[in-house]
Amino acid sequence: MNGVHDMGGMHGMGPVQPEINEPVFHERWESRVYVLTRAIGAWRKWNIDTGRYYIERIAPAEYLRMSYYERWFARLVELLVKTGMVTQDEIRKGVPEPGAQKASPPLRVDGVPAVALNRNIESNIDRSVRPKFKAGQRVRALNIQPLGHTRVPRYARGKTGRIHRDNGVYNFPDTNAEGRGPKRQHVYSVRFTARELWGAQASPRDFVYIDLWDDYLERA
Amino acid sequence: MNGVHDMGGMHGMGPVQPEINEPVFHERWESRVYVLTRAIGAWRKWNIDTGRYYIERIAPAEYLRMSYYERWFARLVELLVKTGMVTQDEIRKGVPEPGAQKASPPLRVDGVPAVALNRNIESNIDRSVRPKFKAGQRVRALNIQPLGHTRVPRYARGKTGRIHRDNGVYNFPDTNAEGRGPKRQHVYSVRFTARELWGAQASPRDFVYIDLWDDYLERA
Amino acid sequence: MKTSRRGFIAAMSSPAPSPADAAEQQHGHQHQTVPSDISLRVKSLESLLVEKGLVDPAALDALVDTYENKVGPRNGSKIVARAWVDPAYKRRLLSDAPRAIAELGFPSVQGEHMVALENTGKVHNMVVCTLCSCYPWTLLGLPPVWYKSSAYRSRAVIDPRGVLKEFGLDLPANVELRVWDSTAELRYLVVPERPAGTKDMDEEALAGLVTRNSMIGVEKVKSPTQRVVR
Amino acid sequence: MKTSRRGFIAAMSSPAPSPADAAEQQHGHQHQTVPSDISLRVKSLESLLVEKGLVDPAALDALVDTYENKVGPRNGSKIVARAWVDPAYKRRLLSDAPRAIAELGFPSVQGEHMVALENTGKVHNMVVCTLCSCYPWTLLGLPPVWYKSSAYRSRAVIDPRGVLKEFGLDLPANVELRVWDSTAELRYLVVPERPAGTKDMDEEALAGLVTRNSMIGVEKVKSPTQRVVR
Repeated sequence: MNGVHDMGGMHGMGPVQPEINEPVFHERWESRVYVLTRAIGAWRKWNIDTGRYYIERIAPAEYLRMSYYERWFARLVELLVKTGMVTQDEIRKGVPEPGAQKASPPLRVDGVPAVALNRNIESNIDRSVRPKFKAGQRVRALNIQPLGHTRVPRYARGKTGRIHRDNGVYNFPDTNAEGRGPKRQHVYSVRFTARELWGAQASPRDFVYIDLWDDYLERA
Repeated sequence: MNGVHDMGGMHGMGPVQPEINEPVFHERWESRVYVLTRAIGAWRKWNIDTGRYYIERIAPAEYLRMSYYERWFARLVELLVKTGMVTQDEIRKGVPEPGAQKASPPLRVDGVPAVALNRNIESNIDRSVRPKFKAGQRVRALNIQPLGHTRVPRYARGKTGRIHRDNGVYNFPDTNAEGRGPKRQHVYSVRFTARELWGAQASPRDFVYIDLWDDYLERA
Repeated sequence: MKTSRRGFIAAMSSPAPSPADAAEQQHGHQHQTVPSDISLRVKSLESLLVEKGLVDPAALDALVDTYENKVGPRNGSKIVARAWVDPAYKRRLLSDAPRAIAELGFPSVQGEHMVALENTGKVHNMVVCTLCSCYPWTLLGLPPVWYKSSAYRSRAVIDPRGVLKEFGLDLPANVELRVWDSTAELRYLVVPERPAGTKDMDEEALAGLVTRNSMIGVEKVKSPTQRVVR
Repeated sequence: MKTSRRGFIAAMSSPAPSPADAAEQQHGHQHQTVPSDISLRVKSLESLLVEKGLVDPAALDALVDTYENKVGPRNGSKIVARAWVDPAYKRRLLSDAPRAIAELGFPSVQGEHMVALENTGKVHNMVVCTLCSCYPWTLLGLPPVWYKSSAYRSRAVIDPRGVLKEFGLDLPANVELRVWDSTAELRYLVVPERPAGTKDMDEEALAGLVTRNSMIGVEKVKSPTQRVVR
């Protein structure tokens, strides 16, 4: 979707403000939102693409107003209800509905070390999936406007670059986010000149590398 | 500027919600903000392009949060202070600084009829300014990323269309908004196919006409 | 009213109460229980500007009166009705709107920079301002909230047929759709199709049929029978 | 803290108090005088999820401990330091990062889908995720707020040299600048240049010089003398 999350190239967002001695979490609730999301993730009720999609679906005014972990909280509540893991009524009351069966969490404390540092992504090696392109070829990012989740940023659409590297095989976010299958395909690092992306005012020595899936590209 | 105000083509803003029997103003303060802006306009301390620019400069999160006339109010305050018509202290206290000279408003009640329905735009006929393009020519909207005010929407940049009509001569917003001169030039209605703008999924019978200045265009 | 102007906050698809909703509700309640902060701030600014002699209070009231009572879509309706009954006038309107508009006795300045667009069975025009809220207000009055909304501004250019459907207009696929993005000082007035069943109506009665939305191009003018049926 | 995360609300250029500022202040005050609404909501959700048996409270605490104390930029620093002292290792790291990272005893999963990018006097790499917040957290810990901010995400691709300047790095015009937008599952680790004046330092001491920001590519690693001077 052409959402406000797709903000590469926007102006007006102010200066970057690094913080000295930044803590990992600024407030306790932030850490709880983060680890609740990770712990619930162990139920595998949704995948990473769905997770990203539900951040993007936050209405633009709210998305920009919210802090990072406020977005995570909004997503968690939304997906818990959507997947039927909790009901709206339970969220409202903060307690399980009368007679609700108590589940057994798939992630226990002894499982944490294995899970906490593991991104849980399948191998990107799959000889059965053929690449459409190879390093050195000129490609154009398609001018498409998917209504759902997608990982081809607007600033790259219709722009021409060169395949820098074949990164191997990954799930296709556009279908995977909506449960329409992983549609595994090659992802390439594509090198674009800043001038192609932003016009003649850009530095001729600036380049942007974007990881793009086979389905986002055509020969140019 | 590539601001959030430049929202043509964005998704996620929800359904259009027409209101039955909508009043001209929903609350009294909205009407006051509108007419204060018009009445202060009679001082000619800023032009229409500057006025638009100062709406666009509202930070994106605030821009989306605010209602239409809240933006107008933010702009009015900003420009009153910026032009020195009032001080920040006066805004804060709501009264003129001690010893401030009382001005005489350029717009009096008897002047309202002439002003209220008049857009006050100079004639668009100026034989001394030659057009760069003529009807029927194929043109490309430049891929430019002006940091300041501009009226070439992002969704048109780099896209090719056809000159539909020469609309005559107008001030150039990019310079005029920042007091760098009106740089008067021809403005054309340019016809783009929806497919050029949005890709193959668009209807072949949809077209978008955009009014674009000479400086935004090149031959294609 | 709040609802329609907050359309863009209509968050996720699921009706789950999200923190966003909660924040909205909280915000809304505030505005109901205490005097609106913005209202007080505007009052304070107005009195400051009056005291400083920067604005004339009587002029402010006259301006409000003008926009609330003296301009409005009926000006545009008269032009459309004239075009419907007088083919020569319509030709003049479509080829040189400023002059044709001035003919009807509107101050000529009103018609300047105006372009009239004719809707037919083959071509449909609709108007948007994606960058702000440009609108032919000298002929139609101040724009409605939906016209200025993020929803309309974002979607009218990328999903115009979807937007029209929400206005109840299901445009046949073979009709050419022209969306006019008002990026400059040109202002666009759509001349909608004259509906069936209006042969016997006079110009004034016809003007009464013409809606504001039809002159923006987001709906058709309904025939009088349709109106009765509804 | 609020300030840095609200960078995007830094509204107009003039310091005039705008309604936006006022609204912000009001919002801020609320959160200071009453317990944070979001904090209560999170607590309530956590207790619900625990009661429903969906999460194990001990696992939650162990997760917090892991992210607060067990991952962090020092993992990345060790890899960089090894690359600095061992040219053969650096070659392996640049050509096959997952394997080279696994060599150092990190669980191999950590290194999967990782790409190492070498900064030199001729080529500078920096990393961003314009669409969300993708970051090599298995090696660098959770990303800092600035990395996740609208400011960085919007500007890193269109004004990378301007962003670097704000981090104190004025990149010479003749240096090639490569910005990596992490749109997929690849994660990028920048191997910064080894600074001057470090000939006599051992691997552990070198690792101590390597900053998180230098491994994102927004600053250089300072030489120990520079650090003293500051």
